[in-house]
Amino acid sequence: MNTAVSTDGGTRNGNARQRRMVVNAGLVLLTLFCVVIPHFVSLAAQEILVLIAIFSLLALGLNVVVGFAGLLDLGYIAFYATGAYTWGILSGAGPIKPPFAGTDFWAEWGFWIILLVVLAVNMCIGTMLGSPTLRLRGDYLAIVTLGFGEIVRIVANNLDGVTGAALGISRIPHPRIPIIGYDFGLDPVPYYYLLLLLLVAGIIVITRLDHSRIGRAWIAIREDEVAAEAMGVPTLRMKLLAFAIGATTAGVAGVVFASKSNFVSPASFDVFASFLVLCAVVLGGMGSIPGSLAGAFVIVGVPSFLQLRFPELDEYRYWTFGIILVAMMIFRPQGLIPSKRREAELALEGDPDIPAEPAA
Amino acid sequence: MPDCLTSELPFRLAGGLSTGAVYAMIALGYTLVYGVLQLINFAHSEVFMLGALGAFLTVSRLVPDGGVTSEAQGILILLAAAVPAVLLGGLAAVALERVAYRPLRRRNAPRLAYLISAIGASLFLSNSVRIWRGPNFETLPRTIQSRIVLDLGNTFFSGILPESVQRVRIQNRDIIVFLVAMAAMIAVDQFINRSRTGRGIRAVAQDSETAGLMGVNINKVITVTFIIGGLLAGAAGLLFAWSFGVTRFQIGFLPGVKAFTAAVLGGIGNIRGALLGGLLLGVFENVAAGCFGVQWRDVVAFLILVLVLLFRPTGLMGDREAT
Amino acid sequence: MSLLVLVMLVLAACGDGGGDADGDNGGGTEALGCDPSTLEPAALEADAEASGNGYRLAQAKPNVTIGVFGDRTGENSNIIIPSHNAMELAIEQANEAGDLPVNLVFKPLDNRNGAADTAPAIAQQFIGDDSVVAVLGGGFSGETGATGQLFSEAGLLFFSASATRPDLTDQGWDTFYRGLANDNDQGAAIIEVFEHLDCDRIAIIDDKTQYGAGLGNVASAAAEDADMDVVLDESIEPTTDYTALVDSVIAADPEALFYSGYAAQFQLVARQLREKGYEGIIASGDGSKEEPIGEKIGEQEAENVLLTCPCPDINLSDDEDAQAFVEAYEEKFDERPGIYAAEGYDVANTTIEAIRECGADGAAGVTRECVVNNVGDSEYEGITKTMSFDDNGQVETGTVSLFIIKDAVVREVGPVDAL
Amino acid sequence: MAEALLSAGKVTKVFGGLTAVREVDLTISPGEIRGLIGPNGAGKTTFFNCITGVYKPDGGEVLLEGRRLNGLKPHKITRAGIARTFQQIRLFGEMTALENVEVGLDARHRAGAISAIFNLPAHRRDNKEGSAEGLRLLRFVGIDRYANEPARNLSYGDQRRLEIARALGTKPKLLLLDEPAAGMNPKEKEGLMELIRKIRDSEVTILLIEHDMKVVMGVCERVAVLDHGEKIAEGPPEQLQKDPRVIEAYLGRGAVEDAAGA
Repeated sequence: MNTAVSTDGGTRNGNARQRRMVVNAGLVLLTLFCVVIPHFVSLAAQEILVLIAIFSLLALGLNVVVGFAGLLDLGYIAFYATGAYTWGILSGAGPIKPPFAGTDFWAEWGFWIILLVVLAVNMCIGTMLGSPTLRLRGDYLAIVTLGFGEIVRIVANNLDGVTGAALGISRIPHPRIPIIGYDFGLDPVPYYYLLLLLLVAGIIVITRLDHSRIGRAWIAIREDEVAAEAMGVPTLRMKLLAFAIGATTAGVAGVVFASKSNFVSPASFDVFASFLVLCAVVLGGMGSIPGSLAGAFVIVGVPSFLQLRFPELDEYRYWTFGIILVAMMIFRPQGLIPSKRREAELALEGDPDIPAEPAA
Repeated sequence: MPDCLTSELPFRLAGGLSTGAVYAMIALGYTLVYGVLQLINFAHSEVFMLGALGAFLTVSRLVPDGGVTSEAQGILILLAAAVPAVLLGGLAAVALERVAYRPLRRRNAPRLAYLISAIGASLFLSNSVRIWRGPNFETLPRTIQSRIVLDLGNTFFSGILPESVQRVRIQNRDIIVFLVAMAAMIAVDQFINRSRTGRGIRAVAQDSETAGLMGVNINKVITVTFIIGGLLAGAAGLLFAWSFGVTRFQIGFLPGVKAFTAAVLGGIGNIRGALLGGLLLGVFENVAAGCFGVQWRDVVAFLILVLVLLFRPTGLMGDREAT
Repeated sequence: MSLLVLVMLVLAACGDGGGDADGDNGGGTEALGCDPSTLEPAALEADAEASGNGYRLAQAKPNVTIGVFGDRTGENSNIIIPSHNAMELAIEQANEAGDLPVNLVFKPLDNRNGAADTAPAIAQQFIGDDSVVAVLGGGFSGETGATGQLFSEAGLLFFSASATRPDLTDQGWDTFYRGLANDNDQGAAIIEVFEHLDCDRIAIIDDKTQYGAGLGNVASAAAEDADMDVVLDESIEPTTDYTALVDSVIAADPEALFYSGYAAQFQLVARQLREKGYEGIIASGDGSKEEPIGEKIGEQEAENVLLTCPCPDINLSDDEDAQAFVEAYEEKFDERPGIYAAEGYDVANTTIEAIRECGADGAAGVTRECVVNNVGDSEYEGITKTMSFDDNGQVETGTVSLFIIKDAVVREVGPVDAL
Repeated sequence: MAEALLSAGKVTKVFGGLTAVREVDLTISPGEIRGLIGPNGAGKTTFFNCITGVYKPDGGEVLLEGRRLNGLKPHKITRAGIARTFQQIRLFGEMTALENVEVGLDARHRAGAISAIFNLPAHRRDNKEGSAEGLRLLRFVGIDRYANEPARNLSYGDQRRLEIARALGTKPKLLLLDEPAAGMNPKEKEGLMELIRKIRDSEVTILLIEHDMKVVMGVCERVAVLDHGEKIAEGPPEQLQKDPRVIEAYLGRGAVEDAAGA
């Protein structure tokens, strides 16, 4: 949008165009790579790809909350849980047997319907949790969301008649493609492609929001909430929107997770899972969409691949993440792949270290 | 009326006070640092954990192979263990401030950066201990036998007490933890209100910019604040490890979150409030566990936190707006 | 971003390479069933590779891998490691005996804390490695529940020596077997013990793990059937300070309390209960039977604490083979066999026996399919019991034993049915 | 006199036991440049905050063109037609200068999330109009060459100008400027005064808090004086310079006696 305004000489403009072409070519290559990669790796690596994809969705959503709007949500994983449980419960695998759950129709369409329903469900839950808490200032918000995250987990752990409590819900059905009747089963590859589609959709939605007045409002809130309010930004509503978008993204990831592992239990949703996603967002670059994806890859992918070769390194996983968080805040708060605005700033300062654009 | 509010109430109060005293001691550190920096030191819970670890390491070295021979020997060992526990706490707190916070302060980083840095530091510290000491609880050798010192159902005048009160049993550790928490609160309160450094802390807490202009060395004040918070957390860690006879890399997390809740409940930035908040939270939790079941204990604590922040953000004794 | 792509490529290639390298010689192994003539080169290759691992090899024997799947580093891993040790021992002994047509490779993979969400990727590592003909595990019930279907679809034996959640054998998995009694037996057994001791007012506390909650539910149901008065039936969230729980127990004042969960928390609960003057019976299940639980609770507080376990104490057995096992285990690992060690040993030996039968006509017969089938038909006489299974894969002769802590040492009382 | 644009009546704000603003009346006519002066701590910024909704007044009322603003959220007040700058610059540092102004302009935009997600015409129109109008405003305050520069990289004086442009983006009827000349050199101050007049000429009324008397004298037709939260005088600047109450407020009682004696 603001690229329409040229304030610099023609050379720089030409360079920008050239760079954009390189970036686009890189993106096409990367996408292509992501599409074909599962066919060249082992089964275990395919499972890891699915894990990375799920995490990328989570990071994408949390990036809206933390990166754009600057709201530290430490209970983010709760929305992942509500997504997973929505499908777990309504699929009929849990203690509650909804009347429609046994039908052929539900076996074919249920998953896809829930994938949409969870958007509404999580939007509601996000708004419900958000509207009282988002009035709070930053650090209070962090601890209150942490509390809410734990409450969701403990409630799931104790509502025997709804969530199956600690035993969780097992035998959650796999998705089926209606009409042609293709069953995803346990094979990781179809889940990977489904997640890839969801990721692309998420990226498009969030990029467009970022480039609208809503995105500007989020950044304004992150930068200076009082000033944003004074400039006519309805801060509470915008924060709620960010919260809700984060919640829905996590919810979608949760639905896929539940159907992939055909099992959910509260143990998957503790506070450290929230920290993990946060770490991905911070490492990649707060407010940067490619950054969150790269962060998810580094935080989940790298350790998992390493674990295939060096299982003993797992001991150091969270320890390393701790160092990463502190070091990033001190030395590189903009992350591995800084958001566009930051990048522009660095470029203007003549910083040669413009990171991670595909030069190849 | 349910039992938890009638016949069980007296002994649930007693139990809650003993739990709450530990919260109170940790909460003092949160409140102090918050007062000065307006920063929640998320890693404070790990300072507490390190205090417990320091106590464990000393006690397990000092207790002879056959166990302690007398109560006096046990007391001496505990007192000796207090030194490394408290020092480790203070040291860890200062290190935290230097490594995780000061560089951020220097470049005037946004609040979010502090929080993330704090979470990182917390993960680092607890997992360092995990890598070093392993994932399991480590058991402290016995020093002072924990025992019931006051059983209201079994004293000379028991007959005249109502039946519900007769069920109160007080252990020696309850009394010790409670007394130490009180003493710590009074000492800190006096220090802040009477000493020169304390005045500096108050000045920075009220308006750091003006305090800086008036010649207060802000960095020094902040360091001192962290040291005091760390000493208290270290002492709390010692008491905790001794009370429950164990330590582990993760013991800090839950008491840390609870203590923060206590600090908010009492009024963040308020020293007496931290004590009040800690004790109240302990009591609420314990009574609620009786009313709704033990598994809902933490939920009640978190709900209290949310409700306080929503309806009385200044806490019970605070004057500072939390929102 | 190019950097990222590069890293991803390299790593993916590593992951892939791992799969492929194993896949190559494994592919040979699988092809064996169809065409024995293809055996030679693959087997030689495998030999060369495996000799680097320090295993003593008979010449020109092909390698087959026995996967071992469970928590080796988590906070309750003490319950799993002894069985893994025993499995390693059994495999080593089998290789030394030299009468197998193949050389066995012990391949353990760690699933930290037995987490259900990390388990599938680890399971796929076994499934994708064609040299693996059997997987012993899972250690805990949660990870087992999350991966049983995967192993079943891959036709790969999944044989647990420690996962006791009852419904694991009801999932319709074709390749899942369990070499010990499950929690249905154990939950009923603890109530039997309470009945035997004339306890009427009881409390059941579970720790909200897959295992603890499952066992707790069984015990609650059994208590109801036995017309007992369950005065407290609650759960904990793991913590250190159990004041609230202790107060609730003292308020309810049960004659006996059953804690359904793992040792890490049980030690705290038991000690804090005693310290505050609770005088009733304290009991727990196999999850708490982790040495040295008596010392952890505290000598004084642990006195007369009861434990049940579908694992008779092998150290007390007068069976000759059992004594030989205890000796060999002590020699190799410098400690007495802990919980589930004997079960792990039997599970491993049942599998080895199945492999031996498959290989009767040469190494070519050692396929995943053959191993699963032979385990299913097993009549192997183990050191704990005869390993034969019902249609669901549950071992038929599992018994639950009762233990009591005296002077901080866990002592066996005897099988619960014999009380 | 035309009908009042802003009329504040008996505005009062109490913090704890301290009355920061006590029953202040202020009426501003359209097209005016009104000054608001007073010593440090006199309650000027608090009064600003009461008008803009940052604080809820404890008494009195604020009317904009007869519409009551009390109790409205700040963003609603902004949308009703009052914009402001801050005593200490509060730009969105990471955003470019143009984006800063666009945030202000967005107060007038209506396209919502759905429109943005599906890239509907309403959204495209808003964005297009936003950058064109934003650039025009930057040119208006004279910093259009830095449109793509992150706000934090701008010089101090330019940041002040950017804050004004951002506030103008909300299309205010009344613009509140909180010490805009603070920290400027004399030349920058000249430019600022020119800019303030230019803004007035574009039919935006201005209320100006300023310490620098030269600036106040230079642009304001009328000035109100606050001291200890109360309005102690109001009138043309030349008249106020001689008002003993004003001199006392600024310089203490001795100064008044000196002035009287001289």
